[in-house]
Amino acid sequence: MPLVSEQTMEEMFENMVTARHYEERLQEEYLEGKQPAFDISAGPIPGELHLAAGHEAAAAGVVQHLRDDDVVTATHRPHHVAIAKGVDLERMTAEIFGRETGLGKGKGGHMHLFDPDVNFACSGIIAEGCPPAVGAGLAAKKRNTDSVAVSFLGEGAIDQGAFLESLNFAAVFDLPVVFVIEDNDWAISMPKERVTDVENGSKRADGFEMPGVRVDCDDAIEIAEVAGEAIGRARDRNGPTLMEVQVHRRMGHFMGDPETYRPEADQEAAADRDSIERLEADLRDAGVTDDRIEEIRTAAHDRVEEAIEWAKEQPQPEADAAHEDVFVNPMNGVTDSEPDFEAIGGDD
Amino acid sequence: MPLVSEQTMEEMFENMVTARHYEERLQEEYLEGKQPAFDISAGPIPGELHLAAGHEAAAAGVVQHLRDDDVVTATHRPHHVAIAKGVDLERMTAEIFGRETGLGKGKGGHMHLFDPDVNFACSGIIAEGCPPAVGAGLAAKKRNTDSVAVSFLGEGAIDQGAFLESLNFAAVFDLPVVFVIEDNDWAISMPKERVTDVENGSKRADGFEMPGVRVDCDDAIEIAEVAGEAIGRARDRNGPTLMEVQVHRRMGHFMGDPETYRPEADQEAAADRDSIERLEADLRDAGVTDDRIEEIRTAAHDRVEEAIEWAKEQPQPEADAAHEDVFVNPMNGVTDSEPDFEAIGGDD
Amino acid sequence: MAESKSTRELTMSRAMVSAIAHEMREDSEVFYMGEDVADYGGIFDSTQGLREEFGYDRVMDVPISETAYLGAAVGAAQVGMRPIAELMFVDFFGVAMDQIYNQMAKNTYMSGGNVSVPMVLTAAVGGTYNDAAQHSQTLYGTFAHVPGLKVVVPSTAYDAKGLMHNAIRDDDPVLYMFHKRLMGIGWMPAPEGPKTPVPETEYTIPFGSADVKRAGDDVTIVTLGLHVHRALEAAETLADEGMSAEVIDLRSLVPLDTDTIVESVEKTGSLVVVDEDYRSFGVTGEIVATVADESLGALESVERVAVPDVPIPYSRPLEDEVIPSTKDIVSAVQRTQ
Amino acid sequence: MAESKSTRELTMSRAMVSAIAHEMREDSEVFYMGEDVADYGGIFDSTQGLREEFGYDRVMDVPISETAYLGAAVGAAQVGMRPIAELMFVDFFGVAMDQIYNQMAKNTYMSGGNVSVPMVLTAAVGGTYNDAAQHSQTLYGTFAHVPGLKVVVPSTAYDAKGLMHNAIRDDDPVLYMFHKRLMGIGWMPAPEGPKTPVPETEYTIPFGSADVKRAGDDVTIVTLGLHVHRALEAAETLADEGMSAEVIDLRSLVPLDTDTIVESVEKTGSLVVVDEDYRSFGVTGEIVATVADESLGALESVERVAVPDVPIPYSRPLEDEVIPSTKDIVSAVQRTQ
Ligand SMILES: Cc1ncc(C[n+]2csc(CCOP(=O)(O)OP(=O)(O)O)c2C)c(N)n1
Ligand SMILES: Cc1ncc(C[n+]2csc(CCOP(=O)(O)OP(=O)(O)O)c2C)c(N)n1
Ligand SMILES: [Mg+2]
Ligand SMILES: [Mg+2]
Repeated sequence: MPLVSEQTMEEMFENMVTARHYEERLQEEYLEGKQPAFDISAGPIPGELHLAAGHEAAAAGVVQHLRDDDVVTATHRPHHVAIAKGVDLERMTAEIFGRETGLGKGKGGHMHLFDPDVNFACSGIIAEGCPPAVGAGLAAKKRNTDSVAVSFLGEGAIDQGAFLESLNFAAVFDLPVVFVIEDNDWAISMPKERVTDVENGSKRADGFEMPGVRVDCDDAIEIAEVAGEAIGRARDRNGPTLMEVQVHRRMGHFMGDPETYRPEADQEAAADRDSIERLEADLRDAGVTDDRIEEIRTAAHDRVEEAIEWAKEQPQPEADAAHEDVFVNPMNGVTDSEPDFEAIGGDD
Repeated sequence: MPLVSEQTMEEMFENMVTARHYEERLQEEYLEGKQPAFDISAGPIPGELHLAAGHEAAAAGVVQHLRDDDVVTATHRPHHVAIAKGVDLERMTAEIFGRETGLGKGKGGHMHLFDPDVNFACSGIIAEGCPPAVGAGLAAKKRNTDSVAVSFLGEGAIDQGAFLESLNFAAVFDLPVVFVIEDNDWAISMPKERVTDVENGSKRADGFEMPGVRVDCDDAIEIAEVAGEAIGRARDRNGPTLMEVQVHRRMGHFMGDPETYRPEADQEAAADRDSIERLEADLRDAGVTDDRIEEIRTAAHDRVEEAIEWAKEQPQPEADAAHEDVFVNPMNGVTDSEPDFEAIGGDD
Repeated sequence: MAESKSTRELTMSRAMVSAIAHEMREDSEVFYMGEDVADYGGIFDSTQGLREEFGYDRVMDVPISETAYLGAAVGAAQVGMRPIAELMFVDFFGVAMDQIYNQMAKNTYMSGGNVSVPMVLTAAVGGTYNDAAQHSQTLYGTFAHVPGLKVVVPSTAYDAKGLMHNAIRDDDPVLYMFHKRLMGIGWMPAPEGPKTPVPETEYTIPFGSADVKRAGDDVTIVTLGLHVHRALEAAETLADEGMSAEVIDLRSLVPLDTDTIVESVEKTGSLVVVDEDYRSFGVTGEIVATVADESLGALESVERVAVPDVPIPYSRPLEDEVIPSTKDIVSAVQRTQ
Repeated sequence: MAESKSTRELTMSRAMVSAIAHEMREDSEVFYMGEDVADYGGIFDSTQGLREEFGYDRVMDVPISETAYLGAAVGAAQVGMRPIAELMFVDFFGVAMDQIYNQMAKNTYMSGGNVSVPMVLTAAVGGTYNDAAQHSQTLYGTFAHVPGLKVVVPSTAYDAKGLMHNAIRDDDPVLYMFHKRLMGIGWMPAPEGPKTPVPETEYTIPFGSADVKRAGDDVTIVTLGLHVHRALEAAETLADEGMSAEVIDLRSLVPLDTDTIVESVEKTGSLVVVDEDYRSFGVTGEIVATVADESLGALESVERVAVPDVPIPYSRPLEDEVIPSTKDIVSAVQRTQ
């Protein structure tokens, strides 16, 4: 029996085509609003937008092993991971469009998506999600559950203290955490060879007594196999793993990135290696019919279109809402149970 | 020819007995002021005091390879390193006694000793000295000199981001930096096995493509040999090294530490293994006479006594001086060369 | 006497610990993390006896990785645990500030209130014992400036316990800053005031409720932490001179009890703000501006007493010069009259 | 015309770069470090063309290790080089704050002036383009509160150049905060004001010299950065209503030019402080308190206009609500009259 079942392959494929189409549509909406001249604050999706086209296999392959109670922290490039984790697509889209019914009521935006129902979060600072993922693993251990936590990061994040400290913390307490490096070769304009001497990110594990593994291509099936082992080990309380996956950045770092620093050959190579096409071929090899593949694609497209349509119909937040939600309990709200008692200046 | 000459052995011995006696005297002065009840802010030396008895070999063995233009950053436990580096002993002592003629005019205290003449600095935050040492190495490279930088840290610091990021930075730019971990088994009350899984601190190097070496005992000669290689490599522009030395904490973490957390056997073992006695034996084996050893000891004692005596005669700083030295150039002082020119609201 | 059965005099550290222990007994989701908090019992006695009662699992020593363990507390809190994480000295915040202010403080807002971070960050603050520039700060202003953290500063054992109960039960992130000099540590003698009778029962002191520690008519002294005691001492001296000073202990900076301050200044006309933090862009400026905002007409005179924008120097005469003394407070009050 | 030969209109980013390039030509010890500063030329055009002229060695891309590279700048500065290190967004300070405030800012004082740290830390600040809570802050107050850093905030190309020359030549550590919206980046349209004529020659603008960007009699508006331009726009509107507003651009927060502010308020009687940072415990409080300290009697009315103690929200109507607009300034001024 193959490690990755046909059903899993289909699910991964569905996640990946959903993510790809989703981001193509976001890109359209984003850029449409930036006409005639690119103005980052214009249009229906303002601000920065980091798309993950070329990373989908990493998300699909890893996350399909997770349950809703497992925690995932993703990066500034979060959509593919969110989709694989089952984040509410409509509310996520509404958030990206800055609407009132978005996951964060329009306060977070695309780098700050929180869906507590499926324990998903992401953030905009490099390696910032590593410590909270470790904390989720710590909570699982303390509560004696078999939940696990997965922290995604880019290959550019392997030089950041938050990641490195987290490796040690997870290792020494044997926490159920898997770190997944999405290696797309670039950190904005900086190629990985220029910022570290290690052959690849999984080597960082060597300095922390942690297993480190790397998947050298964005083959969803291989990723799923390797991730299955790592996550299984975490679930069985055998400690953390550092895992790296080679992915590809098919676009600029963010929308609007001129990529003048990037050799054309590299851009072309990234375009050529498409993990979705590869998985589609694998599906066919496994006997999945054209019709079934088309059915998955169509369903994914429809789902994306519906989410975007729904989101665009949602109301903008009221300006006054900006003042809410700093605290869940602004004036503290805990009933004052202070006894009638004067410790200083009293007469007792 | 042995790698470490008799003269070097004598110099190391001198540094080590100076440091040991110096700290014994500081301890006396410190504790005397804390009578009858220990009050941290009382006496001629107030505040925290971290003594390095048992660490001397690490400083002597490493630093004897350095020149004045080489930069050293030490930790909260800095005296032995400062002495080996040739920091002005009188002004350092005056600083520890908080006097006006101290290295920092009484502003820094024992954790913040700066002697730019010999390029020595230390600081009170874990691993904080690593990045500046890396910066000194970077400066040497940019200026095309053969200076090197050495950053000392405790074994408890190997989990701190500042250290870990510095390893990568030094490695990727091939900087002339040597990191020296003084492994005394303890970080205050935390034994090293409880805070990391690696067998020893030099293993951290494995995750950064850097050579990592460890000296398993505080044998000054062996330390000198290993450090000589590392520093030589740095000077020859062959890149950084991570080096760990096993030392022993003969006292509490700071003066006043009850050490109730520490097994007696461990305390005794630290007391038993004295690197100074060991080096003294080595000196004798090498044919150095009792008289010569006594002479070195006496000279060291005299130097320490003189420095302490001098320091205690120095004036306390004037209160007003507290307001000075935030900037070397408080009101900026750069001559205002602004042309007569109105960019906004002007009529040109 | 029923009274004596239900209260006893405690040091501030014992009062804090008693609240923590109570909450740990009641709620298995509460745990404590920090450096030297288990066997050592906290460098400033903040966890004395807790490891003995609750074991290493709930009173956890951690590696010297503040980013990792403070961020881990955020992660554990977000899945519903109630961690208390200790930063041994607040001065170390710089190695972990991103987790504190970009996650602990902001995740609630960024999630539109869908996520809460019910954790307490405890940190020792303050000088007066010659520990120099990297171990003596209060940094009250730095943290109160960051939206999303509740910032609490007890000055007595009684307040410390009630505020700690409240902090642990609060669903929002709380920064609980305890002044070393007030803790009653054997090797750092505390002044008279912080050791107070403390009820054995649990009780909460709500945040945003400043406490009038001494009532007066001529001048309002607003302060917090250690300086509550210096202000009370100054008020004694001033009383001898016939001046009646009201001393307000803020107890929390966020939320800030503006009403109590403004009411007092409307009564006295004079405002003296006393702070152990750096003078500029901090607590003293905020309190003065708040009163100016709310009741400019009432403000007849103003004085700010704080550290004069220098790092904390080591040597005794220098540190004494920059940390506001009782005498400095007396002089400032005199200047207002 | 001699004039037209020696000046030309520049965007703020070009003006900054021209000062940096000049200093790099003059002094081989000056170098620039940061993320994406070499081939990219700086995400906000802060280093456009520098790598082409000076090569990778002097315009260095570094790993995403802010603690390591900002600390390395401190170390290089202490041995006499003059590094300029860029923090891409000031919001990232939390990962490296220890090196910034415990070393860069304090080493001079702790060494009794025996060590100097002649480095410049540049950082992009500000919102208005929906980049949300982790990429939109100014944090002026956070940094001005820390003793030991000079804190500079240009609002025009002309000022940006003179302040940058000064920053690089200063023997003390300088934090140079440039507002993204003012830079004149192709993808983020700047308002009218920041692009100004700039002399080709070098010149320095000393720190602590606030600039009266518009003279007026009825009200003093004190501000900095982007909000200088919003205040000038507000002043135009107010002029139509017959109100004459003086607009003071602080240009540096440390040192702070108290005299210029106080003189102006003594003339106008009304103070409106406008700030893009969080309201509490920050710039607005400090300016109000400074005037209250120096000249309480002159102060007839006060208004603070700042971000209302919430993280910066993403969505356009929400961000617009919290970042002070020209209209907010106009209203605040009207309330003072
Ligand atoms: C601490 C910090 N430094 C810098 C940045 C700016 N930044 C955002 S994304 C990025 C590159 C990240 O590269 P990588 O981790 O490889 O992820 P990728 O964008 O390639 O997916 C940088 C430098 C940041 N967000 N946080
Ligand atoms: C960032 C930071 N965290 C915590 C501390 C408090 N602290 C001072 S020394 C110390 C233990 C250090 O242990 P180690 O590095 O092994 O050095 P040793 O004291 O054993 O020489 C700790 C935790 C600090 N100074 N800085
Ligand atoms: Mg990348
Ligand atoms: Mg140690």
